[in-house]
Amino acid sequence: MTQASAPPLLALRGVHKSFGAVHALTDVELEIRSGEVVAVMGDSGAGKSTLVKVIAGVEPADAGAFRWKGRPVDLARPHHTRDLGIAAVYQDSALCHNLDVVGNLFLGSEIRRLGVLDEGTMGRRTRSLLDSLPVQIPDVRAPVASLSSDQLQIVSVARALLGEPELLLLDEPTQALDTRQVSNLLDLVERLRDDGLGVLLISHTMGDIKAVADRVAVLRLGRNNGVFDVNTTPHEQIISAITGATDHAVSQRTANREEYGP
Amino acid sequence: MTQASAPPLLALRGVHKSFGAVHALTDVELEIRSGEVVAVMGDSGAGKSTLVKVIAGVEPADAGAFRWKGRPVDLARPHHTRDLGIAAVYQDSALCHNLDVVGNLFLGSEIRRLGVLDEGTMGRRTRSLLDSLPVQIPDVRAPVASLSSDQLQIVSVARALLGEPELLLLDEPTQALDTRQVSNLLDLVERLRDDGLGVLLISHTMGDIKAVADRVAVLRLGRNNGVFDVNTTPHEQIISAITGATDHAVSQRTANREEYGP
Amino acid sequence: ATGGPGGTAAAPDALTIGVLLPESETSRYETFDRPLIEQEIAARCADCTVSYANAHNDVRAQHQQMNAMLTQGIDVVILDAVTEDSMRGMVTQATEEGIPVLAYDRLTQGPISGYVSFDSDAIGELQGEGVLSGLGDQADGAQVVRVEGPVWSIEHPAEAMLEQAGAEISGTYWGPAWSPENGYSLTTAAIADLGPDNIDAVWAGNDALAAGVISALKHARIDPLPPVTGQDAELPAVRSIVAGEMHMTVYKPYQLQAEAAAEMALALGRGESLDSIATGTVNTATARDIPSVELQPLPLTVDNIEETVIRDGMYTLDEICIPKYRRACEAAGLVGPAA
Amino acid sequence: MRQLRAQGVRGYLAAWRRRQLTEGLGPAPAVLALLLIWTVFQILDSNFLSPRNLSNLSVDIVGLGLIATGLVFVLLLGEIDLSVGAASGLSAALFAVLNVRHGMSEPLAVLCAVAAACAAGALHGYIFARLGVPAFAVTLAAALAWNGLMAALLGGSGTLSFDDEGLVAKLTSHHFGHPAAAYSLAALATGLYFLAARRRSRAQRASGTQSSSVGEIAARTAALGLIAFAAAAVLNQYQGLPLAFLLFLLIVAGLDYVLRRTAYGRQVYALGGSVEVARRAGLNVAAVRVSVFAVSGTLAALGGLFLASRTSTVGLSSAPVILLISAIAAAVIGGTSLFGGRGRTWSALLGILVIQSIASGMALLGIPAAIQLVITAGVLLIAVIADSLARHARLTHTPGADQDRYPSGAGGRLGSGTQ
Amino acid sequence: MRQLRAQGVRGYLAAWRRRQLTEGLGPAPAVLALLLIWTVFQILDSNFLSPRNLSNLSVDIVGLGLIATGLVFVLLLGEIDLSVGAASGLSAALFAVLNVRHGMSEPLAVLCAVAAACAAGALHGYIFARLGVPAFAVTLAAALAWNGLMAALLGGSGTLSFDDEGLVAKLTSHHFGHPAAAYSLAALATGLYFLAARRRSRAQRASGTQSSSVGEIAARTAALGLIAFAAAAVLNQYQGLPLAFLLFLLIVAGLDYVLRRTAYGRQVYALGGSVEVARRAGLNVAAVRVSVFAVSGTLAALGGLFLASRTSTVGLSSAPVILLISAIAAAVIGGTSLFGGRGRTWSALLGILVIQSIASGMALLGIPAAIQLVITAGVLLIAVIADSLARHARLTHTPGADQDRYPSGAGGRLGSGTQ
Ligand SMILES: Nc1ncnc2c1ncn2[C@@H]1O[C@H](COP(=O)(O)OP(=O)(O)OP(=O)(O)O)[C@@H](O)[C@H]1O
Ligand SMILES: Nc1ncnc2c1ncn2[C@@H]1O[C@H](COP(=O)(O)OP(=O)(O)OP(=O)(O)O)[C@@H](O)[C@H]1O
Ligand SMILES: [Mg+2]
Ligand SMILES: [Mg+2]
Repeated sequence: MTQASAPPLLALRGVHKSFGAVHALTDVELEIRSGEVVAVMGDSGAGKSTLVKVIAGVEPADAGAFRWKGRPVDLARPHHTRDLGIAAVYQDSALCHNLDVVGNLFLGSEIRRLGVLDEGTMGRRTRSLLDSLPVQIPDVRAPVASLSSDQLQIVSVARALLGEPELLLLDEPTQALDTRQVSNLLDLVERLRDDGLGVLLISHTMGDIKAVADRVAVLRLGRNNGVFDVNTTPHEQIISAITGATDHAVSQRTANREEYGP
Repeated sequence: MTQASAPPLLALRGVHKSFGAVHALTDVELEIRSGEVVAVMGDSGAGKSTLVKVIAGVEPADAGAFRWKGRPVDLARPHHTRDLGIAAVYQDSALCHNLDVVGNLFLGSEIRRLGVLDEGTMGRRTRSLLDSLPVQIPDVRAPVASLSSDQLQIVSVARALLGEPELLLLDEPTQALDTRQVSNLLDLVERLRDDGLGVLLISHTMGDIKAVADRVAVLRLGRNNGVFDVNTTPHEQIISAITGATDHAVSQRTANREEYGP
Repeated sequence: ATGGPGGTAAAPDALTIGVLLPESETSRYETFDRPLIEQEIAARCADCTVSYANAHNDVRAQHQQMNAMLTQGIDVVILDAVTEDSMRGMVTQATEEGIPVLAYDRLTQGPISGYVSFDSDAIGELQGEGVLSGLGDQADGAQVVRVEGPVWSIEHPAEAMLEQAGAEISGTYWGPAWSPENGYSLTTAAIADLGPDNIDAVWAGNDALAAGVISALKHARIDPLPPVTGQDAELPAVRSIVAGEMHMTVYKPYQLQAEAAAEMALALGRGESLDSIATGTVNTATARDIPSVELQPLPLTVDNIEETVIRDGMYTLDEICIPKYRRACEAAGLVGPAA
Repeated sequence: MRQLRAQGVRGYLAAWRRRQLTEGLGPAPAVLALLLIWTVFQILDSNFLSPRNLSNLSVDIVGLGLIATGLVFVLLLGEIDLSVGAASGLSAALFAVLNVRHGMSEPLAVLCAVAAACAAGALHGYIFARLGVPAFAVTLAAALAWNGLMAALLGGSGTLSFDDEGLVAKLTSHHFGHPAAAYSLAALATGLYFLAARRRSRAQRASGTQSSSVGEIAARTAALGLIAFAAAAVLNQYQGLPLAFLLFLLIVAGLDYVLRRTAYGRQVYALGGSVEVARRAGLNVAAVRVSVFAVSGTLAALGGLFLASRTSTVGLSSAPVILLISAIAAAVIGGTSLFGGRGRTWSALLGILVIQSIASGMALLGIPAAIQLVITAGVLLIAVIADSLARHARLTHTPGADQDRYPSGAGGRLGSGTQ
Repeated sequence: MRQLRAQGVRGYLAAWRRRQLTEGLGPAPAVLALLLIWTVFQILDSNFLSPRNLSNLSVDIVGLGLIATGLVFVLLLGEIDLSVGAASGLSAALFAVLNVRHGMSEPLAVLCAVAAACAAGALHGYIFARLGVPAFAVTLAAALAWNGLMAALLGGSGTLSFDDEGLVAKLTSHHFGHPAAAYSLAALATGLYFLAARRRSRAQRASGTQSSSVGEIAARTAALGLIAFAAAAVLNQYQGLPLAFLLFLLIVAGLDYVLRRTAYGRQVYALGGSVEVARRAGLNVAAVRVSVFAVSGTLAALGGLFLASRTSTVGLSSAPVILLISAIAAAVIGGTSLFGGRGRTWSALLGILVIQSIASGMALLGIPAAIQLVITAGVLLIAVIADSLARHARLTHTPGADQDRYPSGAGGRLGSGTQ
């Protein structure tokens, strides 16, 4: 981990985002440092995916201050955030079904030679990147429409890693993967963290988070509901933050609401 | 609970459902009895929502045998399953944004008088049904586009209850609800169970399931991975079934994989 | 068809004659010109065949049709071009391939070998005379509405004639097509514009427009109808004239035109000179001294139906005097009182 | 708790805004446009608002208005039917050929022509609903085919006239000359409106919803009555109530009733709101789609007969594209959305009044036909831009309406193409 | 593990099937259709395959072919441009008016005409991309407007002729008479194809993918060479290589290069695959859309000039709807999908050959124009139905492709309208 005195890789303050009358994010703040994995947890609809999209510039925030390595920045456009060094794997990890794997990986940042696509180089780089990831993709010239769901998921991850980002946003990246693949992916996250990347990881699975995350930020109904150190906080406390058991005079029933817990 | 000797309300055997190369459901079986709440749990992408859609006739199964009260039936069309007495709240709980609450509730089963919509009766019935549900909807003539997300969720629930079904399928029905609303909804589920309905409840929240479910059926990568009695099975066992920790020579890391649990 | 099968190889008298007509909105082309030309050619040359195409007002279609005919190896073309100058290139190509082109009805640019048509000045004069005869002694100070299709705005001889007689063209309405709908909507606008009582005569560019004009006047409850004139002597127009709703139309005896065309085409196909047939010559922007036949149109009113369209066999009495017009026919003396 | 009866102006505005959200822009812009157009043309040409011209207008709108009414059904699905112009021409031609050439009686020929167009519409609907071909592609091809068929039917002659005193000709030429006719229609319309409004208000009260007060209903009825009686008075000043206009009103009112008060109409709206929701609710999506295209074909045929009726002729020359564009423009101007689910048949009436007023005014001013085309196109463009902007406002100001339009909210694993 | 080099027929079939999945139906059906059409017409009329007719065909396809090429760009986005027919007419009229009436030099007038159409296309694109109006609505309105503008430009007579020996007339009348011209073009095309194929195969090998063997490449090159030299021989038998055909080939090949080998082309395909994915990847969606409509307008203008060049006349009379439908049919027949993301510019060449062969054959057989319309419409309908069914097969046989089409997979809270 980096020293606490260095400015965080990315710091958000007072982020608001509404879709019509739905307040998806209200006054959210978050800090992510280099060499750190921050998990974001929260119930369905808590705004986790929206947070990722705001940071990636895909759904710009309505209000909020962003600092990148201490410097104020504007995260209003996807290609702008990519240039900063932010990359994301979205929950729906959508790809262009009519392009091949290489085309999808390099979409928006094609390698050109003399103004023309350099398919050779792109193919080689795709090949070597995919070989380092937990799911095998035999043919990088296959249209992605012919891939299985774990392959699709991993192509999305590869796409994010391609630009060698400094901050990686992973929105439920273990979907559709089997146990061994999940384990490999988490190994990869740790490796990236050790290489000095900042990682924001969204997951419902406490086990995954315990394994790789340093801190957990909890969102509840679009608002911050605490940041916890994974190693020192009892998980019951995190779960109450997620389910909101702390912010109400709890009823008989809600006392029982813990997710996958006793 | 009804006696075990009566035929189950609904019994599925050997259900298969693929989307192209993705096998969403493989050889799934399930039984739901009247006066029983069966929870279905499973990781993201395990096929839970697909199961609900298959039962509701919205995405007919590719293969499988269905018995309704012991009698073989075909669940290939939504209006057919509705006539049987099956109603569902879908995970995306989609509504027609351009219709009002009454229009959405009665869509497909409008009350007519002399061939003409009987708005008065439909309005009254909507009013009285909504008043029994945990989220307030002041104006049943409001276009649903003007409702908040908890209101939308509850309109979907009301829509399912309207036909006085014998089997209710609830796919993550507590989304977007706050703690008190969740609690009220679970009370409602218990009341329905006590009235003799069969309920299939999908949820990620162990607390909710412990509170109302009788049995838990676990799906894993589209296959049955065990049915457990909620009251007698240690939750660790259910969680291993969900995460698949039981079906692999577990790695160091996967041993840690529990969702929201120690 | 340089060396194609039709021209040189076959018997000299077995000619293939291409007939290209421009449209079908006006009924004359399909109802008269085409059958008459086929008839006249058959009458003069039993072994000749006619290859026919109608361009439906589409320049490109006509181009392709003529190209197809050249590919097939026809010997002569009778061409009524969609527009005056759209077939110039094609005509040049045909001539280069040794296929003579006879311009029919409309003078076509390019090296054409002959031309047969009605005298357009005479048509214009007949239109003017028709309007004036309709107005009778009210011509001085009369307000005439002119309803036209898409024509190029050249001086029309009738304009001067009306002016001379003291009649005023109080409005000229141009429509995008020669159709009854346009006649109707233009006249409706004219009525709203000028007032229903200020229309003393309507000069319509052709019979299709005139039909719409009459509908519009009747819908506006203008009674009695002002004199309406047209052109082409189409069957509905002849009936309207019998019924007294239309005043006159310009009658062009298509039979004569077809005869001349057949004669000229066969002569061209046989490589003979047109001097014996032609009655004069015309010039175009691209060719001079084209041998031509210019025929005289006739005015058609209720008084000369028998000696024009009926005598020439264009329409029979039965066609004109359908039950609805029986009475009018009796009144006009076309048929005797019903037995 | 049961109801929020916000009173007075604020409540009224809220209700209006709510209606705007469900029903798109609604008729307000069209009404304003109409007032503006009438004022401008009346200033430019004092004959514009003469009883004669207004009476003519009331007949002239019918043909295109019926076509536009059929299009409203298709637009409610969020689809388009580019074949209506050609279908209207084809059925008019079919009528004329059957009646004139084959001596079929007029009523029978009308029936055949309308049935053929209905079948053609159902065919478009089938290819769209069952084979999955985009509606614009089916109907574009159909437009060309029906056009060709019409030409083939009319054959050489190109135009065909039918009896100008017959049934079809009477459709536009007959007027009910007695003043009582127009006035009683006005009275009837006003009365029915009042009854319907009171009924709706009662139903709203029954479901515990804010309902219009009696005063409000009375005021609205009075306003409608004023317009109705003024129109009747104007029509009576010329030739009385035109049959065509009466039929048009009856058809529009009848179909509005079908759309708003029957289960079938509810299904049409539901499909325009969300096909998937409708499917899950057990609606027979394909059947509704086929039926809607059949309705569109049928009304196009009726419209074609009214258009032909004015001149008692059927000709190739009338350009179906202009009919098509005017009809789309009418529906959209009147407040029916291109994006489905929002609109009423009345919008066709209102919109065609706007379109035809412009056409009539331009004709009076002697504006060349070419320029008229450009202006009609401009009107359509303005209407669709306004509709699109209104929809955008709806999407960004209401929670999640049409969320699927912003595919980021959708969970498709592989991208989401627009089309 | 790095690569699955399945050899022989099985590997080849797998590759073909894979290509079919990415690129839609592809050209195979069109090639078969072409062979069939040529055989049938040759049997019916022995002049059909005469050098004269084939040479004419090679010139006749150019105008419509260019319009169809522009449409391919729009179809790749999954959108439609209904204005291409009108835009081509407008720019031809603009050229003629500037050149003939205002005495502007031909090259300058061509430039102005093409620039105007390009601007018009960009305008359509802007209204679609920025204001959110559906493309069909924008371009439908535009079609009418440009038509009206064309009529206004041409004025009363509706036609205008230009110098039939001038630059524009030469576009279709000039032939390179020397046999070497056609043969060297054939040789060049074959050679370039070989180089491109070898290069692609190398790139594939570099990324560890199954690549075509040298033998396979050689076989394919030989087949292409055979066709190319046969075509050259036929053309040389009549008047030699037509300038128009040469230009058409160059434009199609050039634009294919742009689409397949540049980042811009990749963006066009990506937008056709998924707008949302493209947006997230940081592409400037609106800019690509505007540019594509501008390309469509530009090519429509060029096509219009070639069409006018044939007759040295610009006239109102040729119906833009027929141009539009033929162009759409050509693109779709050639293998470009209506649903976006699948297709190549070569499909326009192939498709227009089919369309124009049918037209030419029917003209030779003297089939009436009305029937020709019906047949053209039928061809379009068959093409779009085949495209739709192929897409359906793709969706149900490949995992989750176009998942958003089956909205049950989408997570929109409120319904998902189609449109
Ligand atoms: N594009 C959109 N349009 C409208 N509302 C949206 C949109 N995207 C998200 N929302 C709403 O914003 C809220 C937060 O959604 P978000 O997807 O961020 O939740 P989440 O925490 O990622 O949930 P999950 O765990 O289910 O992925 C929800 O109420 C959702 O309905
Ligand atoms: N309409 C569809 N088309 C293609 N694939 C689909 C479709 N619906 C679901 N799938 C796939 O089927 C699998 C099971 O999906 P399903 O939605 O049933 O999972 P789930 O258990 O409900 O997950 P979650 O907890 O995220 O809701 C997934 O791989 C999904 O991608
Ligand atoms: Mg999320
Ligand atoms: Mg689910």
